[in-house]
Amino acid sequence: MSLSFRISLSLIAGIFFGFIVVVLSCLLTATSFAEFTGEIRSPEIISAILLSLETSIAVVLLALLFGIPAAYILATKRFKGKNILDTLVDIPIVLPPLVCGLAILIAFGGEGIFSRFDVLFTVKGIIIAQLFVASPFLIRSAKTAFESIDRDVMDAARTLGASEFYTLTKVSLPLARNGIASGVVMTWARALGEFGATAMVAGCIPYRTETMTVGIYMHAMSGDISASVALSLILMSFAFTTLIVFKYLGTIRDGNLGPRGAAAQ
Amino acid sequence: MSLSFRISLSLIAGIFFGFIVVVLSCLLTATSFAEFTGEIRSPEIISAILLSLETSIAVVLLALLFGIPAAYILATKRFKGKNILDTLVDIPIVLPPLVCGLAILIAFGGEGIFSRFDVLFTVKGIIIAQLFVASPFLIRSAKTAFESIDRDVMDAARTLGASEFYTLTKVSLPLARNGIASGVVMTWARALGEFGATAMVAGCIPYRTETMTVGIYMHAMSGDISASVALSLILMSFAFTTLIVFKYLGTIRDGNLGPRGAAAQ
Amino acid sequence: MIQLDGICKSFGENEVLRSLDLSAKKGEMLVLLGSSGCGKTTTLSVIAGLTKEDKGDIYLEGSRINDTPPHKRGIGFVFQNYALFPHLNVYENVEFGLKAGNKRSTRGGNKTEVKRALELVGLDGFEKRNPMKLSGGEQQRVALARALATEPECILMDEPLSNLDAVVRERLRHEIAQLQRDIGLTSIYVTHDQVEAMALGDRIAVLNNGRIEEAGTPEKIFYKPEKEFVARFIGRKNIFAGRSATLDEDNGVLQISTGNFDLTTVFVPSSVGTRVKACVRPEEIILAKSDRNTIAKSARNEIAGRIVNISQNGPLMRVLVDVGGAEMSADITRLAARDLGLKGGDRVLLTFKATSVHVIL
Amino acid sequence: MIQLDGICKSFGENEVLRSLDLSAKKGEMLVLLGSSGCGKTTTLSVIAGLTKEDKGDIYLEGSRINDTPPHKRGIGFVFQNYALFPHLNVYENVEFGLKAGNKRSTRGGNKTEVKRALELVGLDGFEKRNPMKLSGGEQQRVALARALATEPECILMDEPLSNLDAVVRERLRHEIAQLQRDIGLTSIYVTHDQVEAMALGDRIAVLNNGRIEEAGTPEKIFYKPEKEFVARFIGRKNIFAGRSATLDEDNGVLQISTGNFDLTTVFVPSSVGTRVKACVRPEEIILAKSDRNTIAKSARNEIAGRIVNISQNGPLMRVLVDVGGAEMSADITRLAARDLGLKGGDRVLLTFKATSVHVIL
Repeated sequence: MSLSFRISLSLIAGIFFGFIVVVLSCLLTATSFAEFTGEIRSPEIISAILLSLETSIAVVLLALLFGIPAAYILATKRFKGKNILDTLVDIPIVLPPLVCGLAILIAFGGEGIFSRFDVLFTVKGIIIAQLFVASPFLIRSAKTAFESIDRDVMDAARTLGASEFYTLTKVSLPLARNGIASGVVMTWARALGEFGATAMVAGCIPYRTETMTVGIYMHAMSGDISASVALSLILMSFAFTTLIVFKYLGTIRDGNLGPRGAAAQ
Repeated sequence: MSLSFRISLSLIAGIFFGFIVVVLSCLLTATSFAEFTGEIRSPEIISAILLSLETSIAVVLLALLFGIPAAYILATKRFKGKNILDTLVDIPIVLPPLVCGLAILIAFGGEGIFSRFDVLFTVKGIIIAQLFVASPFLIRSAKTAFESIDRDVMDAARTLGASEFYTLTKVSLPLARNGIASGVVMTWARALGEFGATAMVAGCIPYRTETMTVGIYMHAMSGDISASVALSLILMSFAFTTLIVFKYLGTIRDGNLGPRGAAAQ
Repeated sequence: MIQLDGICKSFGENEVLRSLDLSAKKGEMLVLLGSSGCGKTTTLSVIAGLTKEDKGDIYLEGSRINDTPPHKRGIGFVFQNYALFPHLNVYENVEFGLKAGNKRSTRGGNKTEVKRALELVGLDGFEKRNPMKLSGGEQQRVALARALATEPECILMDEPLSNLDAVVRERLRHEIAQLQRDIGLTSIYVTHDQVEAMALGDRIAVLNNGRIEEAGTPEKIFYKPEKEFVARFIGRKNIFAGRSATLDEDNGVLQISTGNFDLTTVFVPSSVGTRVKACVRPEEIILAKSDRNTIAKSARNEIAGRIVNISQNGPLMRVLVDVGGAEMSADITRLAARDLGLKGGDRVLLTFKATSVHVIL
Repeated sequence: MIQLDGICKSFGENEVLRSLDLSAKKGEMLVLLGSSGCGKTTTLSVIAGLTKEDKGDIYLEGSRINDTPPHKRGIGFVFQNYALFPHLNVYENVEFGLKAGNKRSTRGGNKTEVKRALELVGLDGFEKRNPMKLSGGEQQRVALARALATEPECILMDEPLSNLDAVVRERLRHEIAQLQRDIGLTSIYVTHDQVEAMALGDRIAVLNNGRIEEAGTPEKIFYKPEKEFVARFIGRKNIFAGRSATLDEDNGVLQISTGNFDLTTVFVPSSVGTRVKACVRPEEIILAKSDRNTIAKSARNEIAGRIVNISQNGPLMRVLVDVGGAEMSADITRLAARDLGLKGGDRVLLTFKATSVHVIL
């Protein structure tokens, strides 16, 4: 091993990782335990946390409702225009959330085609914005999981007398469960952390449309750093939980429970 | 095929896809060609576009500088704490950008440990915020690409007299190029679309720290929808380009140029 | 009874089935024999409704089932890769079809059916096992039990033995033949293996390029093929009819007496007097010149005969030998043929190992 | 010269090398023979510096190289899976080591070296080809040329032939033996195949459980093993020394005359009079009782002899036969042994096909 090469490599990577760690730990040192517990007892903070949980859970449920059929169709059917739909799913992933937010704003605004629905500056608006930005992650993950099921196994179910719906619920969904679960986790994390589209569509109205991320921004802008930090720390703990669940699901999927493990036998 | 099952499935997926298409196309109908060309000639819009390109390109270059060594080390070395570093890379992916922004704000703020660097409300701040949020995508993609190179091929280079550095530049990097390229595209798209962290760290100062996303937000909030729409359409065209490049690289990687194709021979 | 009339199917540019006609009588085992890519699997897939035909009609017991969805056709399917449900145990795998069929399952009422199906394939007691942890042969037995448990009108088998090793393949082949005859289930069995086709088929249909070239009894297909393609595809492979004479499970040996000579082979479960066929690959036979007519007490499978004909067979020479009235082919190298100075009418000795005799029950 | 002293290496809990001592003399071909998982590959990897040993010393031409990085050891390596650079053509693959070695490449100065290396392995003219599009045998030749072009002090080969089919494997084996002798390159060759070990090794070291069980000339290892493990691992496999008597490339036949009898085998490139060894697997021999002493004009590889001993060998019986002073083992079924009524002293005839004779040059 060329020592200087290894050292310079480690140094560059070390600076990078060190920077991430130091910056993130600034959040921890920016508050005291007393201040933190004080902040999270404030009614506005509690309201923001509840609103975030409420909307993000609604988003996950809606994403499951719409996303699972979409993923199943994309994974198992052949039809014209499938490639276009496939690309459509990826658009919200590469499109900046703010652009999505603006599009929703216009669509539901005074002259938009959905103007009769009253969603702007409401909780409904938050949910639509988050759904738009976060649901593609669930669809992608579920689609990959459906695709990796051995086609013959689904065919076997059909020849055994199972309708397509029965096959979906008793074979495809159980075999895709880990992929769907990681999609849910990813979508939930996304919805929870969404800011641009939410702020655009629902504005920043305390107690009414103030999610945790909106709260962080508002309080930071108005100089109330300790409230921002408290909300950030809670979001951070959610993120860590997400990561751990995610890695755990990855382990299971690589193990012998999933369809790939089965196919390898 | 049970007809009612297929119909309800297609209906649900159709509503979802239809909604995405309709909402996004609202952006197109919200402006006229004349209005659009007028807007993109305004000096503030031009300044925002240039600033976004400038910062996002700087982010890509910095991500390459720091990310390639990090990805290479994570992919090829064994050392204690590797799992922790691996998780560290994923944190900015699941952590809301606003939280990252707040952490940077505190770290570089008046009482922060990096307070002597003058980055808040400057272009440097934008770059740091975007780098923080976007670089993990490059690292993840490059790491996967390095990992999929046959270990024996790198070992063969070593026994032929190539130093580790020579092997990296002449074997590993060429073989990982598609993975790195998709990472670059993803990171660039992310940096370009970043809003929360940027706004937090660099504020929204016209001509100075107004990136395209910040511009969309500011103009939309101040009621100047046509400027927002113009910026959004430009970002959207970038996103579509990104998607097409991404899909193309995916095709190449599945073909016979990449390391997997080689291993299959 | 299954009948296909003028089935056509293309995948993109690729015409896989070109107006295929086929019928399997009630209770019959029809073997579809063909090389890979000839459309065998697509044919089964169309019958089961898993692939939609482009043209043509499919009849099951006289009624047209083109528009019946696969789960209502009542046709069992056994896959080459077993296709078991990896998230269910053996019991649940076998029970799946019973539950899927009746909309509401009678509480605990499936137990007897599952047990009977597992007994049929000799896997009684495997109920709680994870199917992915079983051997290939056991997995295919579970798949068979799973298909039989639904009591299908007929069963389709798509090269069910080709992923198994030789010994298991042979044993399971005998079991499938036995089972099919006992139940009297209309079956279509797809294979590329002539020995399997010969052993299993009541009738054999040879598939070529998306069409049936010729169909008939194994005897007709193997001894009197009408089409040149079939004759070439089958070759002439030293197939002899006989009866199992003595069995010796302990010593792993089975004696077969054909009309003309006796053959020794490795043990195959059957009973004395069972009609069997045996085949010997020409390239596994050693040929020597000999003046002796019969051999006192020597190696097993040593047969004396007289050369009928010598012809080129690729890089080798094929020597056709008359052995006690039957004909046997042996392949030897060109140099060996020259050195032995073989010519028509020469007396020769054919020798081969017991393991070179492939039994067809 | 390569020398290993007390090399230990564990991966986690798994002790792969347990104080391994080994030396290969200058210009010698040392074969490391062992079953999978015995530490063969790890040994090579440690010598090349690709794996860091936990303990022990490695010497190359007398100097300790433990701390020399792999690219400065000057040790060539040939991998089982070829490990060619998929993004470079054949020329660039072979040139890689030349460029990597000298920091600045002399403009166009590598052409002759690359050409010479490709000529050595018979791939002259393949320069512009994509290595991934070549056959396995050609790919391994490119890998060999690539390693030889750097003119290494010694070369390590890790089962280089095990991914190739039988015919290519045999041919490439002869070429490697030839090349190694011509260049006089110190080589360590890892294999699990006894025929390969016998054919290639100046010396053979048998590896077991991370240690060398026994090392010595092929003759010593195969005929007079000291350790029981080696005796059992090698078995007694009908190895006979002889000279190639007549070659017939057109007819694909090679005659070998041992002191005791002649053998016929498939053609192997050599010249008349070359010392060779030949081995016949006991399970490929047919055994018959015979009163004849010599055989007039009959099948090739028909050898008369007298039974020396009969013993159990798993499910089979092993019959040891004295054939013109040498001993040959044949495995037959228990029933065959009983039916033939074999006993010590009986005269028997051993028959086997030319393809059952494996030549070792």
